[in-house]
Amino acid sequence: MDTNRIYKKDMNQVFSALKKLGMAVIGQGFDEKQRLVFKEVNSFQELALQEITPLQPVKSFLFPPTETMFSYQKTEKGTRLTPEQEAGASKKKILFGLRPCDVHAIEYIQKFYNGNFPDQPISHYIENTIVVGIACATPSNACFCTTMGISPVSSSGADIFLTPTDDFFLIEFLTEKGKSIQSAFAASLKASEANDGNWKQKIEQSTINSLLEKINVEAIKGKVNQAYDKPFWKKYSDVCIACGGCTFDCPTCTCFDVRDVMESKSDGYRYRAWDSCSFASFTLHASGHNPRNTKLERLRQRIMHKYHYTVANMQTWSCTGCGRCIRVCPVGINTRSILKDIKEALHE
Amino acid sequence: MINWSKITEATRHYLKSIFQPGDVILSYTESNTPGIMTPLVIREAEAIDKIILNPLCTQNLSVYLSEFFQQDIQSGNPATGKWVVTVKPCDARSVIQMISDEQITKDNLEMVVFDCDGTVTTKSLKNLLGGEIRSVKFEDHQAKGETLANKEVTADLVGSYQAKCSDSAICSLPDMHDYSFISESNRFVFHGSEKENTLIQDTLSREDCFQRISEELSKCIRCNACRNVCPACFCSDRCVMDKPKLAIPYITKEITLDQIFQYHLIRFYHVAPNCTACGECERACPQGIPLSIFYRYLHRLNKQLFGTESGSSDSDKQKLLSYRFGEDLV
Amino acid sequence: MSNQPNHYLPSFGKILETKQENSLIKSFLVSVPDTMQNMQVLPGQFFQLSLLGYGEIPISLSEYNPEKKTYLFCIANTGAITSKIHQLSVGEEIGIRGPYGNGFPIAALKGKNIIVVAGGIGLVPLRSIIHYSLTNPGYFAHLEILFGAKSTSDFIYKEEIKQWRLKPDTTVKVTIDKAEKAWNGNVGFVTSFLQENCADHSEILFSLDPSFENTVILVVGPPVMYKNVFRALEKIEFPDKKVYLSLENHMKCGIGKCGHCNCGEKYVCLDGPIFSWLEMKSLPKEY
Amino acid sequence: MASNELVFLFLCRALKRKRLLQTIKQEFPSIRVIEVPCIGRFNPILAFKMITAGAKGVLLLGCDPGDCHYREGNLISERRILYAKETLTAFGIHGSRIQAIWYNPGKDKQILHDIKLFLSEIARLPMLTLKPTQKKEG
Repeated sequence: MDTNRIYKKDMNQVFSALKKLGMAVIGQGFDEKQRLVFKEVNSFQELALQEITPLQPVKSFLFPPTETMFSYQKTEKGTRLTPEQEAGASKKKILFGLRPCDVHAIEYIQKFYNGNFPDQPISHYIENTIVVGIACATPSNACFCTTMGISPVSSSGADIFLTPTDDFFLIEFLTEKGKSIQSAFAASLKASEANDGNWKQKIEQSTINSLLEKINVEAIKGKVNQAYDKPFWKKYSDVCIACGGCTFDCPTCTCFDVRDVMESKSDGYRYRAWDSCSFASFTLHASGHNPRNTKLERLRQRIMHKYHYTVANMQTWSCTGCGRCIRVCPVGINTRSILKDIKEALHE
Repeated sequence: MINWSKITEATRHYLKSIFQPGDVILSYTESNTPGIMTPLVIREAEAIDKIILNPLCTQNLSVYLSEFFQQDIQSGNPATGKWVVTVKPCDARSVIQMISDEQITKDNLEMVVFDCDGTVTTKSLKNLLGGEIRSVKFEDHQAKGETLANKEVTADLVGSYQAKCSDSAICSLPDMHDYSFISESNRFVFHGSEKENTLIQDTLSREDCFQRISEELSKCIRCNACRNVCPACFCSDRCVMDKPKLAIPYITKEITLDQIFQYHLIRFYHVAPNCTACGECERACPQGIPLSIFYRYLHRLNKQLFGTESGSSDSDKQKLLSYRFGEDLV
Repeated sequence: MSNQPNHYLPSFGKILETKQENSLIKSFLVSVPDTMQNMQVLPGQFFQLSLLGYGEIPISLSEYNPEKKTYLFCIANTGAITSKIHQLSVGEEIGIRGPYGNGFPIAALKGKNIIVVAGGIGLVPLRSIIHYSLTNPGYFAHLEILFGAKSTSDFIYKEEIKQWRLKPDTTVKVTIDKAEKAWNGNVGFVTSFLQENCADHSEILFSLDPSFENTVILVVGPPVMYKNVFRALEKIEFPDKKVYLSLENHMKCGIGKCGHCNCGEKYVCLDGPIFSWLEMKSLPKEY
Repeated sequence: MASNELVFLFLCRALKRKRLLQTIKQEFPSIRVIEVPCIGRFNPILAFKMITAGAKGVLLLGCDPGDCHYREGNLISERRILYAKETLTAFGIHGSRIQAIWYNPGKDKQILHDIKLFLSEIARLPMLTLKPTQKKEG
């Protein structure tokens, strides 16, 4: 695999070349209120790659919080459906500077929505998106990617991968999709030097050292459901307030709700919006019966789904260890300690 | 100035002295993530030693009370012991407001108020220390911490306390007779410095204000965190916004600006008479929306209308739900 | 736009006939939409019916007539959407997409004795299997229909039940929960047929095939009924892999994406709605 | 009629003023009338829904305070309207978009005048653009 250098001072050239190709560059930066978000950027200076990842999940660019599925008009001749998608879907996008955890999340979302019945609107978003990954040098104290088996410098899933150093990036074009925009970079690419290969390892080592903990979960992979009836869940469900913060900010949470809106007697539309398994209304039957009536069951469902059900169905954790759930929880529930409790319960 | 380890010690000591089997204590302990506290539900006397109190105890524990009381009634076998809740003076107002809203009863509730000279959110502590937190300790008004990059930092907390800590109306002991107060000096002193409260509803023109609020609210993802941490939102699973069965609902689930406005309008209107300006909604918001623009308006409004802040006395009556003939309108 | 089909778009069928089965349940005969003409439908599968402006609901198919190109749906008036569907009249359109779900394992049922245990509206999805036996005579060795309703006014398919009784190799037993004046049939829960001490107990279980070797039981009813049926079957030690039942979780998309129907490792809309008792035992009790 | 010009009028059923109702409908085509059993049944969140969806304003026409069929329905409602107005104000929306008029027997003319006044007052207010508009084009 060819590795090149690209200097940070040349990045603005690349950005304007990408603009010329009609691509929007989305990366993490500060908004006008000084909040760290993913947003469309015009210059390299607007990016804030040295910060930790924003709380906002990257899935919102592939699976928008609300999307109209179709609108309808009832006429005398019959009903006419117009499938609709936000204009953003067909816009070519580059997600620039995603950490390995978020790259894996996109890979997971893609895999999940393909399944037996591919989700056409979402694959449309994914088709038009190029993912530029970056080796993670600044983890947060909530991060646990190595626990989930993801290295902070893993490039799998990315179309283009960057390794940051002081004044340049090492750049690799990994997929056909990534190579399709190589022309925008071409003018600024410089040959790499002999010992450039060490950078990745160096970053990996320093990032792993600053992670607070690594839990060995390989031993419990596929067996998490044995902890289903253990008493430790109560410890967390007592404290949980059943808001949807963790699910809405999770990059791999995929649930949505489908609803209709009637605008007039003949017109209306159907939309889908993010939904969360921590809400009581999520499973409520029309009869009033609720299969997961208590907070405990709903909290357990979320954890079980992430660490067991997807392992059973797709042979992969649906957690990338990005730590957003830990950072967002208003009552300080820590997913890592739940994992540790599961492990302990299985060892008993 | 408060010595937090002494307060922690005194609280543990007091709780041990009143604890009976069957009691349930709500308090704080450290979570597994440095810089984040988590509520602790204690059912055995040994667990009392896990209690830790420090300026990071931002959560308002009263939010659990209404839920526990509801479960208690629904389960059919009420708790044998009493409920004990440890609160800061500002959160005590929420407990009192719940009592006057008849969400909880005074009979088997013991409120333990601990002295506090200001709380700091995890976010502003991170900013203070200039990085991700590896460990942190509190002494006097200072935080001594180590960042993830192994840098040791000492920072002054005073300027970074939550906004409510500089309002003596919120941060004072409530008007209720039977509660315990834990302090080094047995006397509560307001430690903050009164800040000028300017509301954007006053300083900006109506249109600019609307513009500004639209900008802020457009970030909302409707995760319901502000609703669920709110002690004044005690409808839990019966919230009007969760009524999926209505053919034409009051609010749809769309995350578009009109529905976001509707969400916050409903929430504002419903908590209006009960809001004690504890500021939990702002702290819990994952999107960093400054919800104080609303609750500070409410706080002033209630004072203007009724002469007292909500939650200052447990003899207040529900304002929006009850009306007796001949009563003054406001 | 990509060439994949968009599975979320419904097609439209016309309502050809309606019939009020009882105070709660109404059946709708719907024409098969053009785009769905050649689709295979298994008994036990369901469709997503949508009433635009109100929403979408999963409804199991009662009968599919490939010659006349009609679907028959029986819908109970329980929620906001179903009550609106009940107000539809002949000639109006209804959105349909499907069929979804696994359906009954029809190949495994060939030549077996089939016991159909239905509680109330649970007879609706089971009607598809009864209909299958009518259109494929001799496919099952023997068919026994055990039907329980709350009261006589909760009966559905009165006419059809009369016809079923006349068919060869078919037994029908009906019961109501509480005694009524004009009723001289069985009284008690439908589970009592599965108990040997019941006077009118199941013929297949207790006389035709007492070793249960060639017998399969299909159960559909409310969650409470499942519990009682399992208890009765446990008593007579009926093998759990020969019992099939249908789960009804809250569903939105029908194609395993929205996550509402997730129960354990299974998505009820993809892996179900028909599960064997054996599979059910491994699922968490979240249905 | 575009939805952003609509005004909703909640009318107490106990008033039983058929002629007045007819006159209102004739004279003010932008007004949509919703009859409620009592003005105490008026739920402000319905008014919020109307306003966020683009309605110009919400008007209530109820019995004179103290004259309520259900004793204190309109009084409860008055306190709610007060909070509802303040809610709108806190969001930068003019509180005057919600107003109540209390019916005085024999003063139909006064009421029509009050309605006119309300309409001219809210006519000056800017349009709220909250509802996404791109949907229609598609």
